Amino acid sequence: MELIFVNLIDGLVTGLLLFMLSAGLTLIFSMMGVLNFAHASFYMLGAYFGYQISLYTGFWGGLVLAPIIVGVAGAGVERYGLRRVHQYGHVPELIFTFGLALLIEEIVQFIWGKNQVSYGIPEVLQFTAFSIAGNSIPAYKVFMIFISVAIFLGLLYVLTRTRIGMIIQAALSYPKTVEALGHNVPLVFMGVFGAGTALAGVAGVIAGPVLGTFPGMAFVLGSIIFVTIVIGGLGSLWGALIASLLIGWITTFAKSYNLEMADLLTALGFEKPEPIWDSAWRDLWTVTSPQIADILPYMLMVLILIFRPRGLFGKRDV
Amino acid sequence: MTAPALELEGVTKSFGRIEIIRGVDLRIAAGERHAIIGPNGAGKSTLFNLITGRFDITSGRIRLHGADLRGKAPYQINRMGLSRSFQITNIFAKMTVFENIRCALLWPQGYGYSFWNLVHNQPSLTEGAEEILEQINLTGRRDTMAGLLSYAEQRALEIGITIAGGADVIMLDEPTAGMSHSETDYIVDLIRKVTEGRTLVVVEHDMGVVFGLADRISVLVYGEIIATDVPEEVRRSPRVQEAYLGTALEAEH
Amino acid sequence: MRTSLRLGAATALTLLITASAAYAENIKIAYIDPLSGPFAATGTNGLHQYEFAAEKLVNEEGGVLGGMNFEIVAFDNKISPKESLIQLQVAIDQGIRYIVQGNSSGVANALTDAIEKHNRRNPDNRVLFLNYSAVDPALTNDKCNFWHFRFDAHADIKMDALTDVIAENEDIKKVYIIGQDYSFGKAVAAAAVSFLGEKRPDIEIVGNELHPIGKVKDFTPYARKVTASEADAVITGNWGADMLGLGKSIIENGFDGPIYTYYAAADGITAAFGESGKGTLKLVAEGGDNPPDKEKAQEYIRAFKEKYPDGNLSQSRITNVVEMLAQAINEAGTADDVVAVANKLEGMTFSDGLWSGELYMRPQDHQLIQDVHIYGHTDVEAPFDFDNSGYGLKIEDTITNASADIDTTCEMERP
Amino acid sequence: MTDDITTDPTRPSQRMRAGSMVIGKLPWILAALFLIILPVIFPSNSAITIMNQMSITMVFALAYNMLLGQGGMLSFGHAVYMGVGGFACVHLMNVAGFFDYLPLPFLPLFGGLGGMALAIIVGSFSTRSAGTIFAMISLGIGELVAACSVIIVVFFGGEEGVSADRTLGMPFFGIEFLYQREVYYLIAFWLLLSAILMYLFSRTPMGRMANAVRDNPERAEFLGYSSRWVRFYSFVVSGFFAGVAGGLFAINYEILTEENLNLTTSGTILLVTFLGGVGHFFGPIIGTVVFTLVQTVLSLETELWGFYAGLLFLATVMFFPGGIAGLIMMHAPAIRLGKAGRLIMPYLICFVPAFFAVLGVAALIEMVFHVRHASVGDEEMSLYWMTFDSHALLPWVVAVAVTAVALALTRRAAPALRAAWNDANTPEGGSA
Repeated sequence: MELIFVNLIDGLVTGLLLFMLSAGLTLIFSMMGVLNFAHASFYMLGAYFGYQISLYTGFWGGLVLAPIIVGVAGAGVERYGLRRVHQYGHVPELIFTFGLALLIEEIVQFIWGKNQVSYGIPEVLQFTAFSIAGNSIPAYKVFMIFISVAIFLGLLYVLTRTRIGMIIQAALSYPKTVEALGHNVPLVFMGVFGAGTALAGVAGVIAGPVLGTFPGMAFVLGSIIFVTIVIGGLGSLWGALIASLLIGWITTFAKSYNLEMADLLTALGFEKPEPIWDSAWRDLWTVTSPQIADILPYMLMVLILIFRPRGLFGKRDV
Repeated sequence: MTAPALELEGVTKSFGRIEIIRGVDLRIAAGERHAIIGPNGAGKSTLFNLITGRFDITSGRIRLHGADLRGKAPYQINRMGLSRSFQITNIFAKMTVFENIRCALLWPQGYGYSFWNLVHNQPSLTEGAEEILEQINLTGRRDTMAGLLSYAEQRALEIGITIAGGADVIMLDEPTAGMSHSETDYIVDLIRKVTEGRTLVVVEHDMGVVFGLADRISVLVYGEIIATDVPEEVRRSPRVQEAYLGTALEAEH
Repeated sequence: MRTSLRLGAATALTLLITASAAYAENIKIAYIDPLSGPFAATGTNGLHQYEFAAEKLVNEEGGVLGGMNFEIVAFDNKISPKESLIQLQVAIDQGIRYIVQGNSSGVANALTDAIEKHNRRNPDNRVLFLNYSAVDPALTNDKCNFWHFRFDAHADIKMDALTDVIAENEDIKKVYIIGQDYSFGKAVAAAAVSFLGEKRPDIEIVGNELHPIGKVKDFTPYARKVTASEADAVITGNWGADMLGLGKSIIENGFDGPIYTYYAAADGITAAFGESGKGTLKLVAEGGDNPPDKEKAQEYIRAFKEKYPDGNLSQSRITNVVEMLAQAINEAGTADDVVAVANKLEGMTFSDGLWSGELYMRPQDHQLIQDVHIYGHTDVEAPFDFDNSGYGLKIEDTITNASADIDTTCEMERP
Repeated sequence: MTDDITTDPTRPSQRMRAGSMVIGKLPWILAALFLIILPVIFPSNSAITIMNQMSITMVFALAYNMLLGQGGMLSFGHAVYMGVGGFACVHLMNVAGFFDYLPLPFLPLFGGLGGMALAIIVGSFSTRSAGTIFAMISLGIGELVAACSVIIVVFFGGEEGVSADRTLGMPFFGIEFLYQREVYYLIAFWLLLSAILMYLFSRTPMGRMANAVRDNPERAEFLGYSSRWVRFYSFVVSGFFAGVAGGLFAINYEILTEENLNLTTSGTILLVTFLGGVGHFFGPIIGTVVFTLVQTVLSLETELWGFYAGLLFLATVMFFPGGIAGLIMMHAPAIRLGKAGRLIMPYLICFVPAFFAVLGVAALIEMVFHVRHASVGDEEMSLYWMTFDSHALLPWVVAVAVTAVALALTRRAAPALRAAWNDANTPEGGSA
């Protein structure tokens, strides 16, 4: 029972981290139609900048400065790269971000080398916040939860209470009409891209110390954030939040509880072939939920796309 | 011919709680040139899209040569002998004019999804397409990319694609929208020429266009047909004048 | 090795004509391992160790066969089996007769298979495969062949040694096994279960599970399960980021028993664990102590760290490969006839290498029999630490000539 | 008029007529001759190995472009069809009773059938719509199959894959396919056959409608074609040829692994195809040649090959979205006007310094990298067959100077080139 609570917290941390990435991506994707493959690369840049700055100012300086730098870099990419490619259509845009992701990984290796850098948790947060049945919850995780929630509330405020937020919301629902209203759409795009990448940067700064800061960190996260926004539904910040949490919890629980395919198959009335290691179906029979935990989101996405292409909360088709 | 070419019976269509088409009955005989007119927002295009299977009807019945169209996808309706054009030019912009027409000939000539015939080895396709090009006066632009044609030429091509398949019911959605007077006259002549001997349904906003073209006219206002008659009678009908011409004149001035 | 030419006074013209003639008499060894991509760090570090070993242990000692030098030629396989096979072909075409590779058993399987076929089909330019690190037991069992030699102890041998140590530790009653979901992870788990069942039937295996390889972002849920199972020890074959992630999560979650590992050292892992791994992380491997017993080994490490301050001398088997190959070539009297070299290599006993202990290349399966140690992660003074972190490995237990009598299913066909 | 092989023939006119079919065959005959003499020009085994790799990738890239270029479907998981076809083939090669009687050259056919079977299953639900839904389903399926490859060991062989021996098949006219060269001709034959078939496919009613559906699915519906089925059939045919590529891979490497299925391979083929140019039939072929050389040859020269490859892609997508093929075809109007010759000199004047500028920039990058990452004391580096001290001042001065001068020369020549370009594309005696 206590374990369930612990898992809920763990899943929440994972989910909120995903949310910080998917929130920016869903804004970018639904407004500009750009499947930004490099989004996770900006997350990586956030972690590396955070690390570099933390060498001089400590962790907190990195937390403030790194996302700003990442956001500016993102806006620059939009202004001098994407905008140029935009005229050719969506596929070239996508290839552009694809190539950008490759390039950013190479640049990171060029500057910081190929090994994991020792980017650590700040001293003040190196204690156990509380324990549940022998499972310690580090203070840093609590801190991550607070940061993520604060960012979510901030986003919510900007989107629903400010003028720029209104424009963005209008652009989410009716991408083509905003220009007609006389707004400077290129500027809005650049701003949204910069803000979205800055969010990814924040995620990188706070995730880097716990999940490791290494050149492959973007690839590990890579496509899962697309899955999140597709499941959540385009243009829906709430959808992104719910989908992130859902994925966080599904993967956490699938890892925590050893559900075995054999049990399921037996329950369905199949007979276990004996001896199992000679059977052509042995791999199916021996599958357990931790083995497939991290591919469950992909299954979910395919099913959702087949049966409900607009996603859980989307207002329009993907 | 016993069954009418196209028959609508109590057709309604709602989007959410709003009823756009509120019970339309219409019979169009084979070989008739029929025009549907009405003010903006009357539901002309919606009705058009219902007939061609782009939208599903909420209730009622649509029959093509006596066969029910309910639940049929656009391509199935097309195969049953109904062809349509679009209000916004809808051609294959990255293909040549010739290829546009040839694509329209593939299914009617029975090529289906075949991957064992080479299109350029089929004289009937080439000749058929060239014949259509001749009819729509685009022979000179044969190898131009369709996207590079002038607007009037694109509209002509659109009509060419629509009639190419040899469908016996042709539906044209505002074929002269956005054209100058001389261009309009040109297109109307073209339509008259190429739909010889077929059933024609035209949706038009511009009344002048249809008076010279249609055998009968239906007036659609707020999702209902308020009159169906020969052009002169429609023009004279006080109800039509009140409901349509008034608003139309207002809208134009 | 390289012809050096200081630019200072040289004219632009002479720049263009730098000689490669010096390479002519070299014995080339193809190093096929990842030099780009996610495993580039390990691969690059390995390359440095080979280059350094060839230079220091062979070339500076006068070379082999009366003056021929070893030259390591690097081929980037991007850890892809396909690329490895292409690079193998390129290497063979350059007249290279010795292939070394170590990272990934998948690549090793592809290479040994391809080399076996190549040697059968092209008797005129056969090559030898010196596997220094791929530990899938199949390579010297079902899939063994005459051209493949393995210098690392394979997964079962290491597990045999590991379970010997566990068996003697009466405090351990419950063991949790976790690994990556692929052949090596499964082999480790299977070997652990079978050896523990044999040596300590009373030990309860409270968890035995696999997780997707390279895909897990957060290991916390697994760590929770380890804690919940009240295990006294954890066994894992994880490597790379998966090792680091798993280990950190388990330790952070309050686990303080031993975590027995295969690859929890160097390449940034030692530094990242730092203080937290002390007393908990154990590692099973071959090689020397830190600092090593022999003075020349200490010298060797110092020289290496001087040349590669950011590098780690993490794979002592690399010097074994270089030294044993040199001796076999000298004994065979030729470097071109690889069958003769292979015949000298199999059955060779070698004891005057850098590290302590005797090495024996078992002829039945071409598996090197050597001492296997259980190391603990602890403070180690520079330069014998890893990642310049002040932490490193010290020997806690040693199994001499580990598994010298372990069974093999190898049926080797000799030319 | 040259018979350029394009997927959207913008000026076919007379070519359709009987007599011109001879011209249509000429490129293929030349290609066949070229493939035949290639091993004579490059006889070394490693060259043949690289050519084999190229040929296999070409078949795959052409199959992929059937989807992307002709059908307008963007797939992130196309490697699985090639992989499954290849796995089907290695398993067949391991079935002794069957393979003993199967001449090896027929094997790719079975690979094709394997790829096609999977494409039929996946296509049945993924081709309902194009665009993002299709792309995301392909990503999900790709990820699932790749993950299955390590879980379902029976079929995919886990991490070490499944290997086989091609020489165990029935000898084909006495050829046992022991040597790379024999395999080369087998692969070259299949490359040519597949390319011809795929080209002809684009000329069939199905192929034409695939283009039509790509441009305007709705219009296609009103021409009697279900865009879903058109997409489905394109998808299945593409799956077939991807499977053929997988079969060739199985023959050449005699092993298939998880790598043949994963997202990296799928992403690579997307880049290859795009680099070559999706708008033209021969685009993927050029893309394959360039990319394979970058990956296999450049990676021997520098660790930073991935960096250069990334830059190349970004440059392509930003400045030449038509890919290399698009770049080549840009010259068609000038050639038709007979004025292409006027471009040669301006090109030389502009691109020779540009070439040196690129080399110079690359040299600076390599030097920075060397200074930053080489081991202490290892101060000498080799670049462009020169060896020098990367910590000395002179090489830096030389590199910076060469780069700067080359860049300046390029800039100076650019306006002349632009003028020449405009001139070459303007018909004589009047403005366009």
